[in-house]
Amino acid sequence: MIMYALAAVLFGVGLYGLLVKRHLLKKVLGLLILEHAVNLFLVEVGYIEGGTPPIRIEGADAAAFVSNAVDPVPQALVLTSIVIGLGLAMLMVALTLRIYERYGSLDANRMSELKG
Amino acid sequence: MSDQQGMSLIVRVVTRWLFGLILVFGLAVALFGHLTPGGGFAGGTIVACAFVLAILAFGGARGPGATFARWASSLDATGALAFLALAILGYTAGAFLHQWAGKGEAFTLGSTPSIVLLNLAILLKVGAGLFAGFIAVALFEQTAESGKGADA
Amino acid sequence: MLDLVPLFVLIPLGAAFACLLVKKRAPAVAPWLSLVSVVALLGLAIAGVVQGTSGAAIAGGWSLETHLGTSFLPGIVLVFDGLSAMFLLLVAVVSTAVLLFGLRYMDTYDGRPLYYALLSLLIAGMNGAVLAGDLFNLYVFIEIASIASYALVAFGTGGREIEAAFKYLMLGAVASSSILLGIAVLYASTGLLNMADLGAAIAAGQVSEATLLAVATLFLAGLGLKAAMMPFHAWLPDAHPSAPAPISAMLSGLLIKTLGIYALVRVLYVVIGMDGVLGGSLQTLLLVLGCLSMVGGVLLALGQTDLKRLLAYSSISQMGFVLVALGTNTWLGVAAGIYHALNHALFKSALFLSAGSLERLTGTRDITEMGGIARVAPATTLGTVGASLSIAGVPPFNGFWSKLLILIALFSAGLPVVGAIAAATAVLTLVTFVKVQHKALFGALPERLKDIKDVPASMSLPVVALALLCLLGGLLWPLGLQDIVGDAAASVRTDAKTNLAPEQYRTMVHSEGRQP
Amino acid sequence: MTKALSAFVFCLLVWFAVTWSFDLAGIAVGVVLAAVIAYSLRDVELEEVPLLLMPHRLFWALAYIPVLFLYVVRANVDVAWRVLHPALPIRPGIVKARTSLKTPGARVLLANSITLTPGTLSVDVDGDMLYVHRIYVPEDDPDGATERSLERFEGFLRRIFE
Repeated sequence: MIMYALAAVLFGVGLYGLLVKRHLLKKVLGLLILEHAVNLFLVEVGYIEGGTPPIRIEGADAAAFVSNAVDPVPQALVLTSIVIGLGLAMLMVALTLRIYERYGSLDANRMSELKG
Repeated sequence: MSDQQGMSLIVRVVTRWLFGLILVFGLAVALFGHLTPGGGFAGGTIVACAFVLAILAFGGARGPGATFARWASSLDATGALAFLALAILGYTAGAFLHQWAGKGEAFTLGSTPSIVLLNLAILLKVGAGLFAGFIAVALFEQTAESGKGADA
Repeated sequence: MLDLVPLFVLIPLGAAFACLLVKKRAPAVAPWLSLVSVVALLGLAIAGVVQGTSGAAIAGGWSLETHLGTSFLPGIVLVFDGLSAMFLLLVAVVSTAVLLFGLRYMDTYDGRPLYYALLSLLIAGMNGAVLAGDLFNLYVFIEIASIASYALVAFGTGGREIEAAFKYLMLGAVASSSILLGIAVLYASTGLLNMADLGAAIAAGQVSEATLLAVATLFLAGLGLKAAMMPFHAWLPDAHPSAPAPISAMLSGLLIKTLGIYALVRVLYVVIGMDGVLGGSLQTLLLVLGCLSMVGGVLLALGQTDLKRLLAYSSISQMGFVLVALGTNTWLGVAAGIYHALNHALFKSALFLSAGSLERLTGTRDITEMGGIARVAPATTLGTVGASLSIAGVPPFNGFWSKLLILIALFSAGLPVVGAIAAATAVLTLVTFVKVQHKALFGALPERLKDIKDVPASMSLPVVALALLCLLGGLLWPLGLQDIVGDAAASVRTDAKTNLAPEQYRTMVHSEGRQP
Repeated sequence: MTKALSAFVFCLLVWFAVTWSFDLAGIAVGVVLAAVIAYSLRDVELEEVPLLLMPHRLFWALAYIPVLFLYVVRANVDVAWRVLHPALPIRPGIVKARTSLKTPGARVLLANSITLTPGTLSVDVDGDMLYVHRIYVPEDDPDGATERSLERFEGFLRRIFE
């Protein structure tokens, strides 16, 4: 339960950074934290207290393996979602760099070309 | 980046020693991805790290990092196309992405050749893609370029 | 045919990476690579619609024998039914037009192979999202298309473009996280990802009402943002006009429909179930948000003088029409909504392309500075007028039929107030586009525009072709098109109580020998 | 050539250590990988002795490990004594020491050995000069004292690398 709370707290921290902070890099970091909060939640979904890794060792007992192994599906999902997050992060950093090149500042309030 | 001579002697010598180790480890993680934790993505990340280390240590003008930097973008696309080609080869065994290359002895490198090949394609894609992304961000290159790193 | 379904994703994906491969050595090949891939998609999609096949294709099919005695096929389930086929065809048609238009329009931009690569990636993502049979693949393909679209919005690399892309990216990423969270919650409570299995589990009451409410909220927020539903619309009027014109047409014409409307239809009707415990409140929510989008979008559009911005706001308004149609929860409503989404894709992409032509001709996007273009650019004008008549709902065009159907669906579902709002919005849309015509195309030609020539044929032809398709869609509607759209709608919703559509969907997916 | 061969052998050893796969496929893949990596390092101009191909140097390298361990333990005790002493007899500072070692590998290993030993930390290597931070710098002739204390490492390193 406490782990789920951790994911929720991280989600809140990310959302706070994204919405409240004016510095663009802080917004980017907020978004990354938010994404990883979701990833953390997904991992926890498949977690079994005291479970074994979902890798079958040669000659292991099949029934015990099935009941003890941690659910591998969320792990696969998280891996995919991390890859997506990576691409997103790269794009975000590249965009942030471009904004810095153009305005010499990363303050969201100085970006003035789009109003309304 | 090309005018830099790299970092101090200690970093260069240690990189010289470690580069092979990291690279072999990354490739092993990718090649044995069907048997142990790991796979193309994890291996590709490690391989990309090895090359990032090389380019930081030796500078952009020489060493394996510089060579790889020239080819990264093409290799990235090649890896993706190789994956798609392997997936299409699945049609020869019945359907898309089927296991066309047969099966070997269990728990060895050759137990499922098609997965090993797919892992290799992903390794190429992720390794080159990540490295290309690193270079793009480091060099302030075309912004839109890094958008392609997402589909690995 | 079903074996070939993965090709819908594979071909554009291959084209994208082939474009990257030739980026340095033979950049001139890239446009042809994408064009060939899109034409191939068009052929496949037409074949799919004509044959009327439906079923599930499983990519992978690595037969596994579990040690508990059952065998099952892990793999990516791609579902190809009437609704998917409809959207695949739409994606292929609009992308072909957009690519043709871009051949000459993109001349002024740098890094063109990259543009073709990203465009192909966008197409791959949209096709994948339309075909995905499980929620997680839906999410992955939504993300692929979204990331390609973020990069494309920033393609001009001007300050305005990059700001718009940054804003779009931030909001889009939060929406994606919300979708993923919804998937995670559903997985936590059922252990399933396949949409058909999930729908069965939810219909059987395996998920508590509170959980379902949370999931529905997360999906509505995430997919609603992708569909530019009114409280989540803030990114669209910045992002769509900032992209190069062909991309604006792609985003406004296709992206908000495949990622927004299509995904919303699948999730709400097949997974969560509009007849289930939450049906009533979801219906109300869709109607309220739809009305808000309709009215708000058109009022904001009325005040705009920037042509592309005006079109962007009008997209929000038209999405509102689709949402209220979906909110009726009847077969007629769904059919009308899907038909309107298809029509909107045709005329809105035509309008965005012609806005690109006008911008190229006059050097401005401000409609008050244009005027009399009809005299110097007849082909562009023809296409623009056709598309405008269609969006305004003038009788022989397809926009008329779909709006009429939406009104009929609303009134017959006992929602006269919503119907009245929709009718009023339709009138306001007419006013908006009459204003555009009046200011931009007709009236006095300003002195500085006396000498301009019409855009090259490769730019005016796609616009005219799309406008012609709008007319054709309207004329063919009574003569058979209604059956095809009706079938598409029937893949998620029928009115016959004995044979509910979501169950058909489940049967179809499960008939492939796949055990949940 | 010997340099490349050394890299090849090293990579192959790492490959077998990581994968522990001695069937035909495993060996073949390992050999190919090691060859490619050794080739890719060809234009990195660093003087280096093909350590793995010379048994006597390998012997000294292995012998160096316990010796270094001994020095590290001794230095640990020394630092612990200084920390626990009520008067806190520390006198930190950076000193400059000339090393007689010639090859880059030997210099780097020397610098790293110094860093590994508690109480001393190599800050930089510049040519044949080492900049070392010490926890207690002797008052008379600090550089000379440091150079003398380096000599105990240098003997081994010279046998390994030169």
